[in-house]
Amino acid sequence: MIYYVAAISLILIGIYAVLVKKNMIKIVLGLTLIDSGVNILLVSLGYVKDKTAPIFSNPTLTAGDMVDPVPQALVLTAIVIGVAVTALALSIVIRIYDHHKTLNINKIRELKW
Amino acid sequence: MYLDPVLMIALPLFAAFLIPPLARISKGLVKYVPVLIIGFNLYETVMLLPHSMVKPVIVIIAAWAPPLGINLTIGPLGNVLALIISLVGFVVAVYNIRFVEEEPNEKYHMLFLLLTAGATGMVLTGDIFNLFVFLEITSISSYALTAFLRDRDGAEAAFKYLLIGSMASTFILLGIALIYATTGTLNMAQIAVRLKDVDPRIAIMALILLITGFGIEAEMFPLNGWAPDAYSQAPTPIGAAFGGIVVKAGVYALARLIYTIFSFQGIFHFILIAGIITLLIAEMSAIRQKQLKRMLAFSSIGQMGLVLIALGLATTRGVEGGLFQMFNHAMIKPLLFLSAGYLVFYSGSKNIEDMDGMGRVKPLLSFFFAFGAFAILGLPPLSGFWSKFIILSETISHGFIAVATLALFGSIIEAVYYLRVVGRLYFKAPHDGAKVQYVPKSALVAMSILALITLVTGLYPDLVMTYLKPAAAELIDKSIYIKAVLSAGL
Amino acid sequence: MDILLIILTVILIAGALNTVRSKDLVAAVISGSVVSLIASIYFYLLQAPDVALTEAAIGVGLSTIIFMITIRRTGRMEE
Amino acid sequence: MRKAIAVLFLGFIGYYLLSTFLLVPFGVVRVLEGVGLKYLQDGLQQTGAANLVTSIVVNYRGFDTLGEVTVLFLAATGMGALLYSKRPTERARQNASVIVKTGARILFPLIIILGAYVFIHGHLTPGGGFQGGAIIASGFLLMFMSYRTYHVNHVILSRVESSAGSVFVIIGLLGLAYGSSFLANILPLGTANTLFSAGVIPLIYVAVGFKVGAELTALLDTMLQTVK
Repeated sequence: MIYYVAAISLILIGIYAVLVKKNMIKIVLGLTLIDSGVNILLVSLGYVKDKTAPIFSNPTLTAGDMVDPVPQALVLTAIVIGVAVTALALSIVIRIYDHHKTLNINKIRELKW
Repeated sequence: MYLDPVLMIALPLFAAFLIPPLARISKGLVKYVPVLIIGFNLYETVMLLPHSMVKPVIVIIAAWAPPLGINLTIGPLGNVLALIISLVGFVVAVYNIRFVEEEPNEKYHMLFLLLTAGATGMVLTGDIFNLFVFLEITSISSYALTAFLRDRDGAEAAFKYLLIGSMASTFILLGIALIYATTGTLNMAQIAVRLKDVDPRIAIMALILLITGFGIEAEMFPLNGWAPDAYSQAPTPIGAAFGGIVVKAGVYALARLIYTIFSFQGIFHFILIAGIITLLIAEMSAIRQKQLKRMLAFSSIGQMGLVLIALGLATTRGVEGGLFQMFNHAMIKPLLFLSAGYLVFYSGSKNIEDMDGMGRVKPLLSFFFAFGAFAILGLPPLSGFWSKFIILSETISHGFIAVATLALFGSIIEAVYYLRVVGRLYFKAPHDGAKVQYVPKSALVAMSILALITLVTGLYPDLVMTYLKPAAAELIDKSIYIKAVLSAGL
Repeated sequence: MDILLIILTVILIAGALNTVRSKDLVAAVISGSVVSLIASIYFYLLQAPDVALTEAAIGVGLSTIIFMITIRRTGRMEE
Repeated sequence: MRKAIAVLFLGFIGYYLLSTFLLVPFGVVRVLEGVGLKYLQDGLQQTGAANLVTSIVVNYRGFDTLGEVTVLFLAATGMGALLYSKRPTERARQNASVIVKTGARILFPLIIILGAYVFIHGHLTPGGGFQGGAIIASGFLLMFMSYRTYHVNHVILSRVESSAGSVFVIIGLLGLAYGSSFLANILPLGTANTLFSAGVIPLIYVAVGFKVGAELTALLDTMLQTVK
């Protein structure tokens, strides 16, 4: 339960950063916060109380003792996609900085919405 | 005879991985790779058509039957859209041969190939998370391509697009999380079956999240803030690819969502209203634009509004009209973009005012532009007429007179601004500075293919309609799709 | 166990808020990596060691470095 | 004003999001017929991998992983295109101190071996291609940071990247040629919990490991090239 609250707070804080902040690096940081929030939410949806990780590390474990592995597999994908987007976003930020010598979106006309 | 359809995705990825070593051997060869690979995809989609029209072709991947593994589900709808995407991709790839001189151009071709592969994957896959992964491939390559020229405006447009796109993927992922948590599956057919037993509050929330996410790619109001900038600042062929490829994949996802997976009654009215608002706002903005490519971008959003109206009607004939409109738009908008690209290049300015008299300086280019403009306006013998006619008559016959009137009003605005440009091209004296250079043959070939298809579909609309009918039927009657997927598991 | 979880959550949210608030971008990025670190501990507690390892390697390590390089290239203080 | 609207808007989203997710009970088995349980019950017999997350990532949902590797490849390519400059900037950074340099030189092979261990044992223990690749990239990062003149050979890096990616697709195509479908597991499964088990899964994960390692290293290198 507390995981839901934590994850949704992270998502909201991230969206806040994207909507309100003026600094482009801050905005990208907001995106990574959103990503972490979504990932926590997904993994916590697969969790089952008192069960172990889905790895048959010793022979006594049976299928009934394990948490749902699917959300974990999805999150693995989501994390990698997240870092790819972050890296691309930052290189675009570097490009914009080269042209304008500022990271403040208020000083960059086209970016206002 | 067709090969395994999974090759339509595996081969582009394989080719993209091999482009860097190929570029070291010979830089000149790289630009032919997308033509070859997307040409193969085109061949595959054409060869698949007769099979998928009868019964959806299910392709199992990794030897696990549908609910367990990922599968490709190639029904009439997916096949027609994959055909559209490959066709536009092929034409743009031909156009690219002589267009891109910017370094590092092998990366450009690689990104373009992956953009097409991603969009193809989106329309073919039968698994919702896989759809998300392909959406990311499509959109990440779009971000990079938007900024490819490394100029100021391109980078800014790309940043804006990336922000909106990342929000979209967040919403989609949250929606998928809710769906998986309540149905325990990611296969779209199985989700459609199981959603009936899910708490409606959760299902509606998941629907809202997913529509928001995919609506961004489909340029639905008010989520289309990225489009005008991205279209106009990206290299010309990429603007064409956005209109012909990326948006089509987004609309497909939206249609699959509202028809096959959720199919709540209330949602269709919502889509109808969103469509009409999108149409009106886009057309009103388009008429105010000073730059040619920005105008085309807003016009593209307006056309998507029309498609959304058609999808919101939720009748067989309406959906057929909407799909036909998508087909026409996918052929005509790239034609307009590609010719506008060279018009902008030769007049040396992005502004409409500077296009004066290009009809005399570059008659062939201007002809292509004017032809595209007339076709998209829906002048009777050309293809745009039929799709608009079907959508509007269907809207009226279902009692949405107000919607039809507003859509007609939008079309009139559209006519005004297109004819304004065409008028300038032909009836004004050319400026002095216009450079007279020759247009590369590859670009002319690309534009002629599109113009020819537009002409032929205008004269014989039934050629396309025979394939669109089963596609519309697949959307209206979702049991066809579901049965085909789930019986593959037995 | 519950107390540990609550402490972690408080740090997580404080870190996230600091990421948004701080004028110093380096401090913001460090807070962001603290958030990732705690997310990684969460994953471990949620019986997802694979995800925890990925988040630790990619979220805490790699993306922090990429941010730092960008900050070094551009400017440290938020205007 | 802008902040107030944003907070109001977020409160609205947050309320609906949280109240919806609270309808989904936490920590219990919710769906009895879900694919998750099927994987748990049959995964070990069907794929031979003790780590079920690996068997899902590489085998059941292997197509996703191919897409995921492509996403990373795209990001590296896109960054290369965006940050491209005709002549690389000279790095004027200071060399690190002798202690750091020596430490880095000792640690570097250990980190690489750790990374390789993680992705080779991906089907047995937590970890796999992505984690191993990231560890390897961090090893290279250590060297970039410690030695001013240290640079990786781009041709080799890009060759590793291309061939690892191709190997993934080729394994998939072999599945199509000799098995029933793309990415089908055509090798014998072996006994679970031994290194040579689970058919093609470890092979694919090793390819993924090489590819991710090379891509992340290239990504870091491109980034570092922009810094003076």
